[in-house]
Amino acid sequence: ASGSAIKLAVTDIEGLEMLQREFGAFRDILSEKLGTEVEFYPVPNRTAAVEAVKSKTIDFVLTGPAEYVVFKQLTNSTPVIGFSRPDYYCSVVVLADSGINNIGDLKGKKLAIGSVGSTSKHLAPLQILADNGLDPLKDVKVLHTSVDLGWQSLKRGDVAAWGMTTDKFLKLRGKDKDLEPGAFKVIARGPDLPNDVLLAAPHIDKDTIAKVKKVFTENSDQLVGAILTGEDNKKYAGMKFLPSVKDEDYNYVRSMYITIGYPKFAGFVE
Amino acid sequence: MKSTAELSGIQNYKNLPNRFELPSAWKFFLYFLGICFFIYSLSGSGLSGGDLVRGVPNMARLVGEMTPPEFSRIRSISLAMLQTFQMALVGATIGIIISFFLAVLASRRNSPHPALYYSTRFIIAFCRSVPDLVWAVLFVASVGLGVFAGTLTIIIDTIGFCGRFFAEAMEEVDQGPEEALQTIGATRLDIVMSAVVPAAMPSFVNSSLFAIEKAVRSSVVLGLVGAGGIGIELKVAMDMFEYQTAATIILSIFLLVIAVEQFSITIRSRFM
Amino acid sequence: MKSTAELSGIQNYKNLPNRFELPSAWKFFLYFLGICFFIYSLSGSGLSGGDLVRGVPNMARLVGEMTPPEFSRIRSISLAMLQTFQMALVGATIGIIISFFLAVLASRRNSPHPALYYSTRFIIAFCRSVPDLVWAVLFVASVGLGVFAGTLTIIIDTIGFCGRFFAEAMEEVDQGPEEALQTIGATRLDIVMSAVVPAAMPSFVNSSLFAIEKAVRSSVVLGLVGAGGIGIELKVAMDMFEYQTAATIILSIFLLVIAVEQFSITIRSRFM
Amino acid sequence: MLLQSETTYIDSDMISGEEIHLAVSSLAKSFDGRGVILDDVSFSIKKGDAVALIGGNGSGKSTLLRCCLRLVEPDRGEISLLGMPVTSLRRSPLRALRSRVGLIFQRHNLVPRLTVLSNVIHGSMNSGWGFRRWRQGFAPAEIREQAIGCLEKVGLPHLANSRADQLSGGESQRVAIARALMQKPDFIMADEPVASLDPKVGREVMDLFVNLIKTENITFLFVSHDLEHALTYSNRLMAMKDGVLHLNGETKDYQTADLHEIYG
Amino acid sequence: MLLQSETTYIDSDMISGEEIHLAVSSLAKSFDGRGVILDDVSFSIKKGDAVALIGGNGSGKSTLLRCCLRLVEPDRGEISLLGMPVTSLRRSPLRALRSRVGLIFQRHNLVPRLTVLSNVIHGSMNSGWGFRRWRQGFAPAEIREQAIGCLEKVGLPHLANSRADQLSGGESQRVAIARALMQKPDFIMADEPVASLDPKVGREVMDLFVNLIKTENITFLFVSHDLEHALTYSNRLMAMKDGVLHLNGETKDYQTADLHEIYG
Ligand SMILES: Nc1ncnc2c1ncn2[C@@H]1O[C@H](COP(=O)(O)OP(=O)(O)OP(=O)(O)O)[C@@H](O)[C@H]1O
Ligand SMILES: Nc1ncnc2c1ncn2[C@@H]1O[C@H](COP(=O)(O)OP(=O)(O)OP(=O)(O)O)[C@@H](O)[C@H]1O
Ligand SMILES: [Mg+2]
Ligand SMILES: [Mg+2]
Repeated sequence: ASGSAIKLAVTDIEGLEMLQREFGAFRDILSEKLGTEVEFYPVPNRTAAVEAVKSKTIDFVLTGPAEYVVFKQLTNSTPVIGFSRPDYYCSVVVLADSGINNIGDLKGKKLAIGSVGSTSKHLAPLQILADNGLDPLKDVKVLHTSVDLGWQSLKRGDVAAWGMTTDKFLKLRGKDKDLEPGAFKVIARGPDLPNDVLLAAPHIDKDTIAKVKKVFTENSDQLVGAILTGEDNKKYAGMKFLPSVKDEDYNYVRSMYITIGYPKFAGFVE
Repeated sequence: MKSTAELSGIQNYKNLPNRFELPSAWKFFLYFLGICFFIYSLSGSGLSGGDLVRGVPNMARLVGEMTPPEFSRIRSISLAMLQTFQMALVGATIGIIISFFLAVLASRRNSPHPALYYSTRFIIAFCRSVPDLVWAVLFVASVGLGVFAGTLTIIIDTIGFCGRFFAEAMEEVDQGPEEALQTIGATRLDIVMSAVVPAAMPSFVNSSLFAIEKAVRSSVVLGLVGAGGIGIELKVAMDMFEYQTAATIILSIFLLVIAVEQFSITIRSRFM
Repeated sequence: MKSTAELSGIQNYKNLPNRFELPSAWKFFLYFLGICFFIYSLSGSGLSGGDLVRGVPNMARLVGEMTPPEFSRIRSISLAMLQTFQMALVGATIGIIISFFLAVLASRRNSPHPALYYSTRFIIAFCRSVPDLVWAVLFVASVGLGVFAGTLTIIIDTIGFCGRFFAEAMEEVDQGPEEALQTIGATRLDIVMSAVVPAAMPSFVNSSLFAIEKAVRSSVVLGLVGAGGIGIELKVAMDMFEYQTAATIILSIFLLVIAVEQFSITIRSRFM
Repeated sequence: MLLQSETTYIDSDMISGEEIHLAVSSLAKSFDGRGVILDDVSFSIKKGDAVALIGGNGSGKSTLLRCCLRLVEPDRGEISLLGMPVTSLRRSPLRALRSRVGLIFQRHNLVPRLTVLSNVIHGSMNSGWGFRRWRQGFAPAEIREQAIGCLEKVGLPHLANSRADQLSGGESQRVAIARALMQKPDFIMADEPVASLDPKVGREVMDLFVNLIKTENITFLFVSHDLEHALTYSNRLMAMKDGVLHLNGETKDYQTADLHEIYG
Repeated sequence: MLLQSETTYIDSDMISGEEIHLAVSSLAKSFDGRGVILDDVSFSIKKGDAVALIGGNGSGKSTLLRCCLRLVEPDRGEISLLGMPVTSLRRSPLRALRSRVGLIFQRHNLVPRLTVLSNVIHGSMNSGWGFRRWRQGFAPAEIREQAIGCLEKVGLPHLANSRADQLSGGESQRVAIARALMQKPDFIMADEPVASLDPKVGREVMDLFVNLIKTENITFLFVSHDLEHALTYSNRLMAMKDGVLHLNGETKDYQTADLHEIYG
């Protein structure tokens, strides 16, 4: 590790300012309990995070399941703590009056999803398609776009369906002033997704990892409370730390990579 | 005792004009402030030669991972490139035409009225100020997800750039021919079309072709909001750690940039 | 029977020169191809007046959501703006200095050797071709994220832009004074510094200040490399649907753009 | 043949009209850092006059001409040109006035990159045909015909298609003259119009101007450093020295020797 | 006093050296779309000669001078200038050669936006002081002193600090002459050097050149449309017509009348 301070990155969050807002309280408690200073290291995307781990500029990364698989494969990082959250699953949404009733009806239509490589916004929706008998690479036209624009496009009818994390969908549906909640229909839901995870770069020694694990198990309530001060982090409401997280827990995600056409991240899973 | 000036022999020289005009106290103060701010900024910019040198091996490793470029996905890359270029061409062309008219109004000497001058300057500056990302979001939200939103973004972007550079080019033109047409009793429009445009032509061509090139490059942003094009391909390649494919995409952008530049040089030489 | 030409009285006119030079068959073919491609591109660019009109209410709604700008976070926005401006200033200044030297080598008339000419053109074009996204990853791996990476990105970006525009400005300069210095036996460097630079100065000032302004605006990219600044604030504001805060940020960028432009006009008028 | 200083070409008595075409009173102009360039200049020129303006380098001759058309804003003084108060005109009447005056610039001021013919056609812009005068390619045949005619008067019809920035010094001066002729002006102001012309063409061009005075009844004001020309082709003569009008009278009253004093 | 065409100022017999300073043989040049501009021009000029070059507008005089310094690449022919084969020189010796020749351009070609003094100081760039000649502000005092001296020779020391693009026609021509003097050249080529000068200054400048011939033993080639000047200030006279050298001989053999034929 780099001298005294521990460098922590969160892949989902762009910019230091936002990191401070969402995870500032969490970091303070962590620093206090660890007795070592924890510094934020903002990364623009997971590619940068991987490179930063490779060049030993960051020590710990809090990241999603899809990213974990990539980190494991490319840097051989170790999972430390799982961030298990309830109702973390994905839905495929259409307009209620669109006449689309199941995934099969989407054949040849446009589907909006979120940013490339995201578990719940990219991999999971396509996996739902695959689980329901469509080949997401051939049978539908996939458009990557931002959450808000995906939502808008669905409402305008630019796309037939929208694949998204369910809590994001519910939040947008709740805020929407134009259409009633009943105007939308979920035609398929996926299983709960594996946990977000805090992982340690390969250059971190076992003792440090053990120490971190211990801090998390011993101060669980305090840390969860701190995480929930963030606005976006409301998605973690009801979460639990899982110190027993194992690599095999992510094999479902590995199969998703095969679905979206990148088998190289599927590892030893066929 | 002799003064230093006398010793160095300077007193032999006749009344020479000052080497430099000394700035007024007020200006001097402004310069001083400017320099201070720059030094302050330097400290805030994190420049570090050491970091740079230490980073070279890592950078080399990454570049190594990018070579050799991977051509297996060349078909879909070419298609995306073609689509991007089409959007860029159409968007930039429309933007350039609009820019030309705005620029006439936004160049001090050619503008029929100061109010028009300031308002067009404002419009152009505004097009530039709102970031691509925001325009893209605005347009996707209004005209829908797809190429049209991308094209509109490119139009606005081009206006922000070309509007300014066209106006400046028109202001830099030699005034002689303009004056000549003035004395003939030509209208401002006549003067612009007959004297200003021929003189500013090389500059127009340069800015215009740069705008097309810029539009191609800015498609990374368009890709983010689902307007298609090469941008999203690149993002996928990077996010999926296919550095060799990314290298192919970069290479194809590079080739396009070079081609546009060569085209620019050819056209300009015809107007020089 | 009389020919049409005779009827219309054209036969009365003396041997007038051709109105236009007819292009050669080969060129004509090229023009034709170009026009065809443009029309083909038009179809691919999704232009639709109807969509645009239908989109207006939506756009109005979005703009409505942006007003009134929300000033509660003005302090952190101002700070981010200052930091952005500092990085932009330093990065662009360094970039401008490097660009100047590269541009001398990249302008055909001033380059000491064709090989140098082509290689610098290549370097400059390359700086322009590699998207910011890729620079971000490269810098993370080598110098680490932060302000330094941001400044480096700005430097590269400025070289790509100014290198080209400086070179073009030098090529557009009136050749008379240059020739005069040539006959005096001045070296290429002397000529550049004494004849080319004074003539190209207004253009240099314009491009340079535009580069600074561009650097501020491209700070969305700086956000990408974790350098903080106003770009990431904007992205967060947009992602969090805080459109009113986004409006404040856009407004502050607009003010800066206007300020830089006014400064540019002032400075240029001193060099005109 | 060269030296005709004793007998002037045009005689003031020949001038019929008494109409004043240009009246300048107490004109003053100074430039920042250069001090006074024109100092209380007053004179008037009658319709049909051919006036030679001589004076040392930097004495303010060109500036005077520019002031008369308000290309340079005078600091003080009144100017009445073709009966109009130049200094107080608004944009559009000023344009109308300028269109009646053909000014031949010392630096020619042709539009580079365009052809010679296009440049000459520009001279007809005062007749307000809009885009049809922007380029020779758009111009109606009769205008192109006229332009060729003007080029013939200055002996350059064969260069109609050459680029204006590739001409020799004398050629470009002649194109500037052709452009002014194209204007069909009531008043021609010419700033050293034959300085770059060879002696033969120079005489031809001056003859052309004098002919225009006789046939078209225009007024002609020309600057020249060639004293013979000044004495030969004018009926009135004015001389500037350091921004002040030193001589102003009938040409026939002056001898070459008198004029040399001006440059002292 | 003006007409001295009978007695030339300089006599060929006065010329001491037999060294050839400029030898041109079978020089040819044509421009795209303009046909032949120089057609098989051959002549030679001895050290210390004062050669007048006359000819109609567009006859190729300026192009000839430009070819001699390879500002325009000739199509064919040999040029030997100050003993060097101009057409085959590489970059650096060509520069060295050019530095010994002062060329005064027909269009003056001053650097705009810089001061007059800076422009004159540029003339000393041939002595290779690098950046100290770029602007007057950097130049050592003795160079500035010399530049002021050159400006004095053309009568403009008071304009040293003016901007070069705000000068009158004659002033800018004189600055161009001062710049050429600053070069301390062995050979001066002047393209209509006094066309914009008033008669007095014009004579002074020509006297200055002639003096340089006598005192510094330089060679002088000048283009002029003023036949008196051509006859007065030269010992050799050449005349171009349509790109061909028509006359080439001792000035004293020609009368004004002979020369007029050239412009026919
Ligand atoms: N824009 C300007 N700024 C400053 N000084 C100027 C400007 N224009 C002209 N001058 C100065 O005004 C004086 C008069 O200039 P003008 O061109 O009228 O002279 P001129 O009589 O035409 O001389 P010439 O015979 O050399 O053409 C000159 O000394 C010139 O340097
Ligand atoms: N770059 C060029 N391209 C085409 N034609 C040119 C170019 N330069 C000069 N010419 C033509 O060559 C001819 C000779 O030009 P040059 O300047 O040598 O004439 P000159 O004898 O100096 O005439 P003047 O007495 O008018 O200065 C002219 O007809 C001119 O139009
Ligand atoms: Mg003048
Ligand atoms: Mg010439």
